[in-house]
Formats: sequence, structure tokens, C-alpha cells
Amino acid sequence: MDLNYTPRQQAFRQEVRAWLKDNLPAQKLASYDTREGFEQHREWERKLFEARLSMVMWPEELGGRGCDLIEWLIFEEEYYGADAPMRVNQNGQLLLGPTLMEFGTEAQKKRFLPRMAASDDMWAQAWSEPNAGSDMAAISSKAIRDGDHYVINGQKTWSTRAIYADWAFGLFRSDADSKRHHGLSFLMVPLDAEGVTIRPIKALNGKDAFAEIFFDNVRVPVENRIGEEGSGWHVAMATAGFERGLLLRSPARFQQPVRKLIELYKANQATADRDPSIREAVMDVWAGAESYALSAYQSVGRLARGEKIGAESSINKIIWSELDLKIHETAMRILGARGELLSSAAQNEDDYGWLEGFLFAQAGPIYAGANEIQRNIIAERMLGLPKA
Amino acid sequence: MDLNYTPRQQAFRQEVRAWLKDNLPAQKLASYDTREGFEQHREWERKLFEARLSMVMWPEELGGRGCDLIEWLIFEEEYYGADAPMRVNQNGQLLLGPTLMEFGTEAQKKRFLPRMAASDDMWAQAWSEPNAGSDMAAISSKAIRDGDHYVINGQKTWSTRAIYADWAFGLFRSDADSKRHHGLSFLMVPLDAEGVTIRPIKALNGKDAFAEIFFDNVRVPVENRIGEEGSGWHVAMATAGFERGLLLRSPARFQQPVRKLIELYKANQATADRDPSIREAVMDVWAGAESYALSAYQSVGRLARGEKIGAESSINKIIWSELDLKIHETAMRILGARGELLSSAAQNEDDYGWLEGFLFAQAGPIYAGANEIQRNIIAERMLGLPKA
Amino acid sequence: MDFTFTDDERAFQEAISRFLMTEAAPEALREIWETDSGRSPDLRNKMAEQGLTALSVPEVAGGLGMGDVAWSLMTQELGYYGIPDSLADTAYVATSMIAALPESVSDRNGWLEQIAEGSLRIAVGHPVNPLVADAHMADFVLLNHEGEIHAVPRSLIDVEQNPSIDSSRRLCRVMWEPNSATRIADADTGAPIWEAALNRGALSVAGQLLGLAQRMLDLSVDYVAQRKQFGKPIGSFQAVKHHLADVAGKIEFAKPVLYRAAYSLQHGNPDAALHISQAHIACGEAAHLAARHGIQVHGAMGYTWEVDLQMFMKRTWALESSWGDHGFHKARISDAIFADGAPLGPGQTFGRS
Amino acid sequence: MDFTFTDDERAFQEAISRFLMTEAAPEALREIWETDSGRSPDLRNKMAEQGLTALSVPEVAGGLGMGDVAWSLMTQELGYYGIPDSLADTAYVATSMIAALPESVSDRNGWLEQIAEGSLRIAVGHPVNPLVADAHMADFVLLNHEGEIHAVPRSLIDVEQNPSIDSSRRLCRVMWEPNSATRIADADTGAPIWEAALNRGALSVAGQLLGLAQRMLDLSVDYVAQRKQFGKPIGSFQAVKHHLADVAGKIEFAKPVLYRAAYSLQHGNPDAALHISQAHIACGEAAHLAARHGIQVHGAMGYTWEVDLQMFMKRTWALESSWGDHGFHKARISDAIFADGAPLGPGQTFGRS
Repeated sequence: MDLNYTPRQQAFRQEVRAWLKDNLPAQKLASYDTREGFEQHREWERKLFEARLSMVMWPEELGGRGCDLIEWLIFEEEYYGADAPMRVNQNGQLLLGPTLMEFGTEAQKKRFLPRMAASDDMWAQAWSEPNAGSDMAAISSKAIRDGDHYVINGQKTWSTRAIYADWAFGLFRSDADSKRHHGLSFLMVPLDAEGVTIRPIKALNGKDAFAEIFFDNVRVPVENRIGEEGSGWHVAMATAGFERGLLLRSPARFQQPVRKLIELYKANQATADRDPSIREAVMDVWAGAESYALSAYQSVGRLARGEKIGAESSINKIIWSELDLKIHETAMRILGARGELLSSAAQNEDDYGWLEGFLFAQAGPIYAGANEIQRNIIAERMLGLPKA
Repeated sequence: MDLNYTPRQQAFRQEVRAWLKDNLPAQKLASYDTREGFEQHREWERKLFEARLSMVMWPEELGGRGCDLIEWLIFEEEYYGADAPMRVNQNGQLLLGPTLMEFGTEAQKKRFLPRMAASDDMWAQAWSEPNAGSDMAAISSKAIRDGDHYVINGQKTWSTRAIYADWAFGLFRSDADSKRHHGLSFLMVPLDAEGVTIRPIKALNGKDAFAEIFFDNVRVPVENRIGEEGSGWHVAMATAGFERGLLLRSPARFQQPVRKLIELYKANQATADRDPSIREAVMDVWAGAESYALSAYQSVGRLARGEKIGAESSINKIIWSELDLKIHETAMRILGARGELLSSAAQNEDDYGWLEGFLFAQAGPIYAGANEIQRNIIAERMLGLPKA
Repeated sequence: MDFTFTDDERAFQEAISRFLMTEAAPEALREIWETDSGRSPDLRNKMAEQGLTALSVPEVAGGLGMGDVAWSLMTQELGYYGIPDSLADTAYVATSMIAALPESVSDRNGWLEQIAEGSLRIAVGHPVNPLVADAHMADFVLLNHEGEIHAVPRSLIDVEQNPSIDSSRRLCRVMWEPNSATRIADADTGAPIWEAALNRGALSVAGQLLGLAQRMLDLSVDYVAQRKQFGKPIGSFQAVKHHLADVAGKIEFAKPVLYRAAYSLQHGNPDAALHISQAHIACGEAAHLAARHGIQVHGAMGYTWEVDLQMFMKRTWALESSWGDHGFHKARISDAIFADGAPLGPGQTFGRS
Repeated sequence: MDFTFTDDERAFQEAISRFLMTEAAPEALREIWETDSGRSPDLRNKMAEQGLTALSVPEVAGGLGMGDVAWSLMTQELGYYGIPDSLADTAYVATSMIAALPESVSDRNGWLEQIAEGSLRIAVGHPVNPLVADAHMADFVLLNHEGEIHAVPRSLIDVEQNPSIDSSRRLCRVMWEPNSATRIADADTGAPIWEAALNRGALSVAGQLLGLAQRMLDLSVDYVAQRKQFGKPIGSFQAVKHHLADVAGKIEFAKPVLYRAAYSLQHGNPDAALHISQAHIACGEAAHLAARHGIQVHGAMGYTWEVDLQMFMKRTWALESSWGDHGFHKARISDAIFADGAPLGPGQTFGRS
């Protein structure tokens, strides 16, 4: 055990910190759930890419720096510590990227990954269907082989920012008669293809954060398939479930709001302390964010030793989603009567966006596998309890 | 709505208060889970009976005063408010008593109820079996008719204080081929009968609080059966489930420890406030005990109006058991390092018995229908959600 | 001692509920909330016809002369159907303030009659609330200047609207100049009136939060009974059952707390402030849990604008800190229960015995 | 940056675990705990043979010279197998205190050698604990007199035993007269040593609590897998699964907190006190939940003396407030994180960057 950063790691931290200091947007970008904000974020991603900071873990030839996970954690710490913009293309970069790295052909990697790192292509995921939410294996959208193409028919939903995106990826049933996990194929679909209709879904915050995607005889060339035909489930699940979960929610993403929460608490301590649960909660989320960070460093070390990490990713999912909720609930309690005001309200005194974060935190325990499902997984796979 | 007590109710309160003031035991009785304490409590029950205060709601001819539920609540408030002894015979008086009132023959009532009120007979319940806990309908102990007797064979367990008791009552399978809720009969069994063996079960606190009862060809006359043969399940369940639940855990039983907890908190506030969750918890259990009391008065009023109260009894069970746990957990937190000391320890500073109460509170969410079962009942019977 | 409602009280509540079910359906509310004013004169008139605006008006002034206990049932209906602030603030809080004014206030009786017939909208600017709800279209606003009560006509105030996450809210910063013409009570007369207004506002919000909790529970029960995953209704999964059972428990045990608080206020119980703050917290916790577990069992659907749950969640999050936030009410509870000689322990539930 | 243990460290932990599994089985512990002393010289000797008593003794004195990080694994095993206080207090806390004494203390090296060979029992009377664990059979007790450290032989103290709910505990009130012969360090020398002893004691308890949590989880998993109700193992019910999944989550996330705290103490991190208090709370919460959910899923069986769960629950309830109760540790956390310039936010996890 050695908890000191190497000189190389320290130098990398300083470089990232300096670059962000010089390049951060002067003012806060608009929400990336709006067309305007989406493009602003794309610009920012290009800037990151040019500094080879958009995907630091990717190999140099794909636009990255070949960083290890420790360096990635350092990057995230500096990135979120500087309140840098949210990552608009992470569904592509963090969900699809690793899958392409592991299962993609050389041609596919060259074709898609650099443009993904540069956000020349923006990606939306197309997993869920109206009747396949927590029960992902219930997917019914079909992609039937027709020569060197697949013909896609069906509907996907909850596709984040799909109305602005260029491409979508997901699982489709390539064997019409197959059931559950079998007969699925992993396909990449250009969203400007003929037969694709995208209908926005208005989220809690009133923005078009999601979309439904309808496929009507959409023809997709076979080379857009990742992995073997019918092996889609394996391809989708195989790629480092744990690592992917961690990438999507790095500890810095929670340590920063906790810092802000402590500032908020100290600035309002006299009124906040009338409700003792507030101080208790502030202390508790501080501890929660710290242990989440410590757990991440520990896991990264175990991965570096070649250990496999399994059901712990379900624990991670529960921890960060409930932590995020508690951080924002506590902030709302401190804000009290002014907490309900939108950022557009003149009397709004919340310059950090606690309300937006509070709304977004409501989704945490639901998406990426509802926490009830995660608890089942922990009990059955980690503790070995019998299935119902 | 009229939240004033009538003059009669006020007078009753004053009478009970005065009687307790004059008659309370000089020092705390020994634990009724010991032979010595059990007999001390029997003496106390006799004294209550002589003042017609042991079963105030029972009709005068059975040794009571014919009080209504409001007067009973008043009695309980004065009783627990005076830190009077625990009621050693309540399994008979509160569980069996109402059943006899509703389903017993006149002969059975005359024979059993006055002696029960006087605690001349001490009663133990014999419901659970090794394989019939939460799943009560899995009862397998048999009581096979043989002329004017039943011959009982089988085993009961978790029978509270049975090693000291005179009688037990419970459900037995009188139809050997029956299944689940059918073919059960409700019988009363003298524990000195031939073929009865009682083996104590040592509880968490090291005392023989429970017992297993083994029946080896125990002959019980038919007149010891309550209700029809085979109707035992109906008899056991029918009697005012809600009222019975309330009788066993009157609000005063929690309002008194909350008062003591607030005293404990105030006496140790400087150290207690280092942990903000303590003050929060003290306020929360105050509110919890108050709402439990308010809910009881409301329910009693609804019963008086002839309304039926159903699944709310499951909510009550959850509320009081979790409230009791939180009250005692909070006290233990305040006591800190001295909390672990037994009352026999010279350095023990807890004169209220928080530790004993903390241990006992652990059982609350488990017995009388585990809280998980209660939540199922609320969801299925009150909210109408589908069975699994 | 009888802690129940009469059949008449229940019947009136049910009549109001049936009326609002048809007149204030979610689709209708969404339309109303999207208008500039966010209010519907038509709906307001219909509510007046139902007697809702006359509830607290003394009978001599053509009202029903009902008190806080009756309102503890009404406010639950207002919450359940998401009726905006203006009605309760006018017909309950402001009306009680005006009724408490000395007869010498010339407009007093006229105002009460207009309230009863539903032709008056009054907003209340109590210092506990940083902004004034529905001042934008009030006929006049009751405002506090160094403890005095001022009745200031809309024409004499400037209003800055501050949008809330709750689309039903119209929160205004009110700019005005106090003068003797607008003053209807001096500070001595005003003090108890402002205190009572605070308690009524808090009680009103508590009742609405409890109604919101019940609405979110009902919506959730309906959803989980029909939504299927893994081949069965998700309402058959134990985790979902327990989420909703816990909400039902919170609601059941908040109700009597609300009713005692209302009774204490109506009958001048010295512990009324304690009981009201307890009700505000208890009802707020029930609604907060109903929102959290409601969206959880709705899954992604609960996160959408389209599904009605969001309307009631957002109103819950807004009202939780209205007419006193948790800190305000917990401070009042602390002051009471940690005081020497506090009414603690068995037998104190309905007054010090 | 490598936040993992070496294979050697893990191997040693596993060896100790296998050893205790056979030597400290619950039946054996029950017998030992029922004796007057509550201790088994035989078991103590075997643990010494395993090197447990030599762990913290410097190599020059015949020890293994291991530090807090190694102990963070050992204490989990001591907790898992319910090993009484005497071992960790002697071999970890007291040993580190003695090793920190100036060479000028004549007995220092002799004591260290005796500890290493397992022939010495030392109890520590730190002011944070109202009573001294295992003073009744200690060869001597390290006691605090106005900051001085005194090494007081058993013969010079009177002991009043105070029974605990945890049958493994032997808590003593120690009565003694300080004198120059027993003083081994003055207040200036003693201050940092007492401070370090407090942190080691808290860390030792944290590790044991985490081990206790794991033991209670394992016992519960075994029980629910075999116990049947309604025709199937209760471990197949979602509510039971979620109870135990939550315990597993608490344990997983308390581990790295414990390890960082140990590393910080061993390497003189200025935030060590904060990290140790965080570990004490985190491990305590994991154990507390494991006890609560453990007894819940055990049902009535968990409430009995016969089932082993009770041994570990009671030790949990005892240790939770040992070497600083929640209030003590939360106060240290507050002081640190609410201070100006506190090490907050990303990048501070392993020292101020």
C-alpha cells in the first residue's frame, strides 16, 4: 500500500489544472438538454479533444493519452474540482467506447473512436423499450438480415438527448423467433437514416432530455454490427461492467457538490442548525463521498492487480445514487423557502444549481438498473441467496 | 370532535392516580422472567384485581368495571405514567380474554375469566411451532378427538414465561388430514397435565423468557375447546385484531419512555449534542409517540361509531415496534460508553433500565407478525396490490 | 372525548372531493397553470358556488362560520387536487385575519361578504414567507409593516414574479410604500392576528401536503398495478409493496396529528403552536416520502413531464418549506418540548392534566 | 499510488483467520467467557505462537515490526472471531505506547520482548474510556495521572469489576495511588503517546466492528438460506435480500475508510484523527446495521441465547461506544471538516493537494 502520487501523476494533475484554468468557458454553458447548450458543449468537447483531454485513457492513436485509471481519477478530480462543463457525449465515449475497444474491428475503431473522442459524432444509447426497462431482456425491436444490411423495425425509448445526436447504438433482435437474451445483435445506427423518427420526451425539468426513437424499415449495413450476429447480449454486458459504472460516476462528481454543500451550510449555519438533521446529513454525505472515492481508488488498484470486480458495481450504483440524492435533499433543506425558485427567478440565491441537481438526482436510483434490481443482484450474486 | 374528557373520565383518572400513589410497590419488582419476579408480579396483579383495576374494561360480574376504551386509555396513561409494574398475565388477559368473551360458553367465561383477572390462573400462549412462525397456518401439532377428550401430540415454542404459567392456549390440528387454515381447533391446556413437558428458552438477556412445550398424548376434555371443532383459525383471528393489538401496546407505554428520554437528553445535552442525530432522534420519537397516541384516540372513536378497522393494525404494529427501537437506540447513544453496563454493575448510571429495554425492543419488529409480513398485509389488503 | 368527524363533516368533504375530481382534473390544471395568471376565474366561481370561499366567513356576514377543524379536511382536498394557493390564502388565512379585525375597521364586513360570495382575491404577505403567493392578481394584499397590518390594493403595489419549480405557484416580490390610508391595524392589534395567520398558513400547508401525499400514493398504486416487468405487475414485488406500505403508514399517522393541531388552534389550546409545527413536519414527511417512493415505483415514467405524478411532487417540494421551513417548525417544537414543565408523557395528549 | 494489500499481507490475514476458526469457535468462546477471568491462557499462548503478540514489537526486540495498516486486517479477524479486548490492547495499543517511550525507560525493551513472546498482559486506562478493559488480570496497567504515564503492577491497584451485556468484556474500575516509582513518562512526553493510544484504540475498535459486521452477515446468510417459511427459504424473499444487501454495502464501503485511516496514522498524515474518527463511525454503522438486520432475518431465533448471533451483536453494541462514542468521533469530524481551509473536495483524498 502506497498512497502517494508518483511524480508523473503529480505532473499530470498540475498540467490538467493549469489547462483548465486557462481554458474554462468564461460563463456557465447553457443546459446540454437544449439545442443551444448542446452545441456549446460540443464546442467544449472539441477543445478538450484538441488538448487530448477528452478521453485521456484512450490510446494516443485514437486521440487519447493512454492514461491508466489512477491518472483518469486525477483528471476527473481536477475536472470536476474546477466546475468544468458536464460531458455531453459520455454515452458514446463511456458506454459505447469501451465496447468498441473490446469487440470492434480495427476498421470500426478507426472509423468511430476518433470522431467520438472529438465529438464530431454525438452518440445516443438505444437500450430501453416501452416494455423493456428493468427487464432489458424483453427487447422486441427487430433487425432482420437482408443481404448485407439489417432492416430495423421497432421502438426504443429513454434515449438521452437523441433529438440532438448523430448516432445511436443498442440491441436489436436479429433472430425473429429468439427469446430473452438470445438472438440479439449490437448495432450502430445513423439517426439521419431513412425511416428513423425521433420524438422528444419532456423530462421533470421541462427540457427534452430524452427521446423515443421509432424505426420503420431502417436499413443498416452489416459493418455497423459490433461482434457476432446474435451475440449482442454478451457484447453489451461483457465490457467491464464495473469499470464502466465507475467511469460514468467518478468520485469527484460527488466530492465537489459536497464541498459546495459544506460552504452552503456554513454560510447558513444559524438557520440550518434549527433542524439538527441538516448538520447530521452534511457530515454523513461528506463521509459518503469520501468513502466512495476511497472505494474507487481501492477498486482501481485491484483491477491493476488483475482482480475481477463483480457485484460490487451494484453496490456502487446504490451508493452514488443515494448519496447524490441526499446531498441535494440536504441543500434544498438549507435553502428552505427559496429552494423552489427557478434559476430564472430574480430572488433566486442559488448560484450552484441545487434545484436542477435535485431534480436530476431523483433519476439516480431509477436508471442504469433500478436500485431494487441492484439489491437483488448483490443478494443473489455476492451473497449467494436463492432466486425468488 | 370534542377533545375534552367528561367529568366521569376525569374523576376516573383521579381515582386511578390516587390509588396508584397509595399502592405502588415501594421498590421495583424483580424481572417477571424470573420465578421470584413472576410471583411478585402475581401478587401485584391480585392487588390490582381487588381494586377492580386489573381488567377495567371487563364487566363488573367478571371483576372489571365495564369501562369503555377511552377510560381504558386513561387507565393506561395513569398506570404507565406512574411507572407501575409490567402486566405479567397479559397474554391471558389481553389475548385469550377477548376470545373467550366472544366465543366462550357462559360456563367457560365463569370458569376462566375471573381467575384470569385475579391472576389466580397465569396463562401462556401456544401459537408458534418450530416450522410455523411467520407462517402460522403451517401448524402441525395434533389434537385428535377421543370420546369426550382431545389427545394432543406435538410441539409449541416461543411460549412466553410458560415455565411459570398454569395454563396455555393455542391452535391444534384436530383433523389430521387437514391443511393450512382448515381443521384447526382452539384449545386451553392445563400445563400440569400428564404428558406436558416444558423446556425453557434462554433469551438475549440470559433469562428464561420463553419456553418450548412438548405434548405427549396429553388428554384435554372437550369443554376446554373454544368455538366449534375445526373453526380454530376463525376463532383466533376473528376477535378484534385491531383492538387486541392496541390493548397490547397502549400509547402510554411509549409516551412514558419518551418523557424519560427527554429527561436523559437534557441531563446530558452537552455531550449528546456532539452527535446531531441524537437531538433529531429525540424530537422524532417525541412526535412518533404523540402521533401513536393520537391515532389510538382516533381509532377508539371510530370503533365507538361502529366503524371496522382493518389493515391499520398492521401499520400500528410497525409504528410502535420501530418507535420503541428508536427510543431505546437513542437512549443507548446518549449513555455512550456506560450503556453496555448491566444493572448489577457498580458504575452503571442507568436507573431506568434502558439496556434491558433496548434488548427487548429488538424483538418488537419480529414477534406478533414480523414487520415484513405486516408491510405485505398493508400493501395487499389496504392498497390492493397483487399477491406475489 | 370524541376524536372523530361527524357524518355531516365527512359528507361535505366528499362533496367537495367529487366536485374537484371533475372540475380540477390534471389536464385542466395543466392548461390553467400554463396561462399567464395561472388562475381560472371560472373554476374560482364554481368553487365559490360550492361554498368553499364562505367556509370561514361568520354567518352574520353570509358565511358558513366553520373553523380550523373543518379546514383540516378541506385543505387535504385542495392538496389532493392541486388547487393553487390563492383559494386557501384568501378563504382561510386572510378571511380569519379580517374576521379578527375590530368592528371599527370600516371595510371589514364588506370584505367578508365579498369573500363569501367569491368576488374577492386576497394575498397575504407574512414575513415568514420571503415572497407573496398570488399577489399578482389579488384585489389587495395584507402586508406587514413593523407589525402593523396594511390592506394594500393591487394598484398600489409593484410585483416582480419569481417562477417556481411548481408550475401552480405564482410567487411575487411585492414593492410598496406603507401609509396611514392602507393601515387597518396598529402593531398591538396586529401582533396576535399575524401570529394566528402564521399558524393558519402552516396548518393549511400541512393539510395540503397530506392531500398531496394521498394523491401520489393513489397514482403510484394505480401505476404499479398495471405496469408489468418480468412478466408480472411490478406491484407484486415485495420491494415495491414495502415502498408504498411505508407511505401509507406515514399518511395514516400524520392525519390525527393534523386534526389535533386544528382543534388546538380553534379552541385556543396553549400548545397550539407546538401541535401545528408537529403537523407541518409530519404531513411534510408523508408527502416527501410519497414523492420519493412514488417516482421510484414509477421508474423512468415518473421522471417525465407527461405523467401527472410530477405535478404533485413539485407542489410537495414547494409547499414543504412554505409557511415555515423545517428549521422554523423544528425550532418551535424544540422550544416547547425541551422547556422545563413541558407537557410530556402519558395523559398530556389533549391538554395538561 | 496503490491502495491495495500485498499478497503476503493477505496470506498472513488468511492464516490467522484459519487459525482462529478452529481455536476460537463460538462453543469454545462461550466456555471461556463463562469463567471468572473470561480469558484462556492456553488460547493466548497459541495466538502468541502465531505471532499475533509480536506484530507491533520492533524487530530489534524480537517482534515483526508491523504497523497500523497490518493491524487493520488483524483487528477485523479479532472482531470476526470475537477475541476479547486483552489481545489488541496489549499487542497493539500498549505495545505502540511502550515502543514510543524514550530508551531511557529502563523496562522498555524488556517489556517489548516479553510482549513479543506472549508472556505479558497489559491493560490501558485511557481517560476516553470510563473503565479499564481487562485490568483484572493484567500484569500491569498503563494509567494516566495528569497526563503522565504510569505503569502500575496489578499488585498496586484495586479493581472493581463491572459486568457488561457483552459476556466477553471484563470492565474494571481501577483504584490506585500515583507515585514516582510507577511513573514512566512525564506529561510532556506522555501527551503525544496518549493521543496516539487513543487513535490506535479507536482504529482497533473500528477494525473489530467491521469484522463483527462481516461475521453477523455470514451468520445471517447461512440462516436465511436454510430457514424455510411459506414453503421456501426466507432468503428468497426480496425484503430479506435487501436487508442483507444493505449490510454488504455498508461493509464494502467501510473497508477502504478503515484502511486509509490506518495508513494515515502509520504515516503521520495531519488528518489522521479525522480519518480515524470517520472509520470508527463507518465501521460502527456497518456493525450496527448488521446486528439489526441480522436479528431481523433470524426472527425469534436471533433473540435467543443459544444462537451465536447474540454473542456478536452484544460485542458490537459494547464496542460501538468504546475508545470514543459517536459524539466524541463526530465532534472530531466536525472540527475538521467545518474548519476554514479544511481539505475538502476532489483531490484531497490522500493529503492536501
